[in-house]
Amino acid sequence: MTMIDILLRLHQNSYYFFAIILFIIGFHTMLSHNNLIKKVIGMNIMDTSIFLFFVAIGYVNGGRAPILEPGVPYTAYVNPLPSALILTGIVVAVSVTAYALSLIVKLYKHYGTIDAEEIMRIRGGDIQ
Amino acid sequence: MSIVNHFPVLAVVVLLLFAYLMPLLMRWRKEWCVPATLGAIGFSLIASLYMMWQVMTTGPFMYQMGSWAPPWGIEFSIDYLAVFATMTITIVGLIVIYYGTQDLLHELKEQVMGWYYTLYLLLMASMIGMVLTNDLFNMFVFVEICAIASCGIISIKESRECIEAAFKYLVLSAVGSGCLLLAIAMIYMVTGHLNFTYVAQALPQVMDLYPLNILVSLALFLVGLGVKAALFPLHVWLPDAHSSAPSPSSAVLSGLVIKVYAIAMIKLLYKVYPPELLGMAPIMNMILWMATLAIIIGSMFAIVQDDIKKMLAYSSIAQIGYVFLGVGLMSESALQGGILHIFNHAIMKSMLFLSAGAIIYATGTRKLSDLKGIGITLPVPTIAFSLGAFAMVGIPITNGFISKWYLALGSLDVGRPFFAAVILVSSLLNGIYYLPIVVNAFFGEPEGAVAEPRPLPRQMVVSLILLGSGVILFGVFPSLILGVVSKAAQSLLGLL
Amino acid sequence: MMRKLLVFIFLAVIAVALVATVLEMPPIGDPMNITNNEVPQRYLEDSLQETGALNVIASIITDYRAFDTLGEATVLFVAIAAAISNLKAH
Amino acid sequence: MEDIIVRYVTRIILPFVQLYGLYVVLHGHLSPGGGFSGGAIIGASMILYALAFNLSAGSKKLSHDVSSALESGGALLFAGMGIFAILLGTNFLGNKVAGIPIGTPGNLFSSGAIMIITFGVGVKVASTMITLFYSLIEGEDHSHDHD
Repeated sequence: MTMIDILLRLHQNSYYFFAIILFIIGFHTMLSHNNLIKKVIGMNIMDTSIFLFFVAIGYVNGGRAPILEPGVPYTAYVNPLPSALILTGIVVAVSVTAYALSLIVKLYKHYGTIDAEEIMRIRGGDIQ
Repeated sequence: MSIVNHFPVLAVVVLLLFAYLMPLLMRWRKEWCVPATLGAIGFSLIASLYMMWQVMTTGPFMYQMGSWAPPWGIEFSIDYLAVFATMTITIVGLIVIYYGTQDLLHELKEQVMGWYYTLYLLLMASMIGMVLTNDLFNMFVFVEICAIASCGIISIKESRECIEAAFKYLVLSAVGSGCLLLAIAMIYMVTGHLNFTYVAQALPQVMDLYPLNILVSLALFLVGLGVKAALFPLHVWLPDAHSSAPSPSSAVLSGLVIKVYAIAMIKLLYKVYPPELLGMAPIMNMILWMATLAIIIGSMFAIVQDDIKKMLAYSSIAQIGYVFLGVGLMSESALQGGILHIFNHAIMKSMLFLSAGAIIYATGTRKLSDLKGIGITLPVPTIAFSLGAFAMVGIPITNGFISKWYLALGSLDVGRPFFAAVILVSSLLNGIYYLPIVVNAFFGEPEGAVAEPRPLPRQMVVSLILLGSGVILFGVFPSLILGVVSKAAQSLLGLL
Repeated sequence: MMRKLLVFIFLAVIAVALVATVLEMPPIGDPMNITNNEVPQRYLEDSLQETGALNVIASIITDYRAFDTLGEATVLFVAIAAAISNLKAH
Repeated sequence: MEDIIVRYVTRIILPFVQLYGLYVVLHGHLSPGGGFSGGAIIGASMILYALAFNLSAGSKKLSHDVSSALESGGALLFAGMGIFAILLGTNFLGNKVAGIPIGTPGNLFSSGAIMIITFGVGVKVASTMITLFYSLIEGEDHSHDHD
């Protein structure tokens, strides 16, 4: 594959490509930040990128949203299955976020900081 | 249509229903919480035993949600592996929560007791759903419930270590879930199906068109489920989480939860991905090496621990390695050994954690070096602990011996005696860290709190005796469980 | 510094693998894609007779795949149980 | 917060927001939306009320007991519809096949179990949002909530 082919291919599948980029950004946020809230934000970016990826699978060129109208003949609709699945996925991500935030509230109360390294330091100190 | 036809779904839904009812009960009928929990899990146990009987007599069957045929609706597949896993989950879960009704009283605050039962029921329901389901996305949903519920039963305890451990576990398993969802998206993109059976039919046809997609999805599944199952390089969350949690939580997390993800992995590897693909990439070899490292390194870490629960947690990392060793060897006896080890380790490890919990309850100490002479003052938990230790080492007449025997046989079958040697070495390592504790406990001079322990409640003693007799029973009569295990292994390998 | 470099290498490896996968994926929006098989076709054509809902997505999440949605409601429930038990316990 | 403009505007738009949320829930089977989006709108309206006025005023409108009962109730309604289908003689969560009348497509009261399930999910999501908001914001201060 030449460079031009690769670029054309990425252009054609740009949603997938940018979803992957977002995934990497989210992962990077999770790995490189010590602030726990930022970790949770990174987690959300990651999840959102996967939702974008999944919903993009269901698109059909020229398709409409799958809301039928009685009496109107069948036209092109997008694939409804990925959208329906991602509705579930979004709720899952929201639940995890809510629970993670409640844990951060408690962590702040116990350690007085939301910095991961600081917490590690305090823990290491009181165990030995 | 009688109610028994709906046992597959009722085994999950009755647990969910009681979990939904629990907040109402704890507000207005507090004393009903415990019987409701025990009753719901008891119902699931009956349902799973009935399903087991049904599968053993008439063969595997399917249950379609809402009567929608497979590619459109969700279905449960009740096969040998699923009924085996359901039975393990419900039996061990029932015994652990029966123990917990007493133990939790001193570990948790009174106002969160009801929430503990809610989370426990949801955890049980999600585990049963995960092993029964035959749909990729449905599996993801149950994985998520299981992940949050298992963090919940850690963070419910009143200590800052628990919250920190739960947060680490939650973030890592969220990364794992992200990988799972991405893998499901890739599978769906190239096959157009989510049902295991249909995906398995479609994959060989599209394998040449999109090889990279399928391989990356397999790698993502391995990472996603590996994080949750604490497979070796991804195990970093486990020691903290399993050692700081309340004892019943530790028992159920170590005994059941990590195994359930291993079962999901077995289903994906053997039922969904075509064998040609597994030959194309060294996935199975990778799993084998990760398992070997897990067995050796987990045991080594366990040797240096002085905290009883931390030692057990590190030993879990080693034990999940055995399960994956059985998965990776791809021979009938090894797969039997791996699946059997799921059951055996569930009994052994929950018994070890519960007896450790009983010792902590009675004496208040978690330090191994303080437990001299505890066998004289607290015979039941110490004997249970010793039985568990013997089973871990793999001494004959305990059930641990049987599964190690099958694993070793399997590795010899495929001509890889190296892995049999690994099993032998790890048994020695297990002996190094378990046997001195046993010797110390029976031949030491009790002092301090160990000399005058609190008396143990009846529930704790009964649970420990039940689990201990299970260790002996399945060690002396392994054929009780081997029937379904060998059927499961044969059907996974396509020999049935 | 060392850690940053490691993170960078790790992410670069993942990115290259995933982008290479993107190059291989079927094009977005092509009606001939394998995902547009009999599954969405039946959802779109028959859901009106089979479930009576105009919104096909609603008919999928609350009828064809309603068990997923039960799981989803349970995820919300378990999140709230975990969060409240955590906040009350301390 | 003692901001007269925020309070006044909130008081004006709140009924419309809640009505819209209810519309989205009840028309889940006819138009875009459904239990989750509608429930989130209703939940957000209650959160807006609590933020614009104060927290105790908000919890007076919807006590912890009620929101907890609604939460369990929504989920129980959903699972109950599934069990109901079993009682009617089909598999769990059957709809038309179980003989639940699906009515004329396009009417408000149509599509059988879908509408009831959507309503249950809407109730569940709304009360979950409110409960999560309160438990996060109250933190340790739940002395009045001991039951």
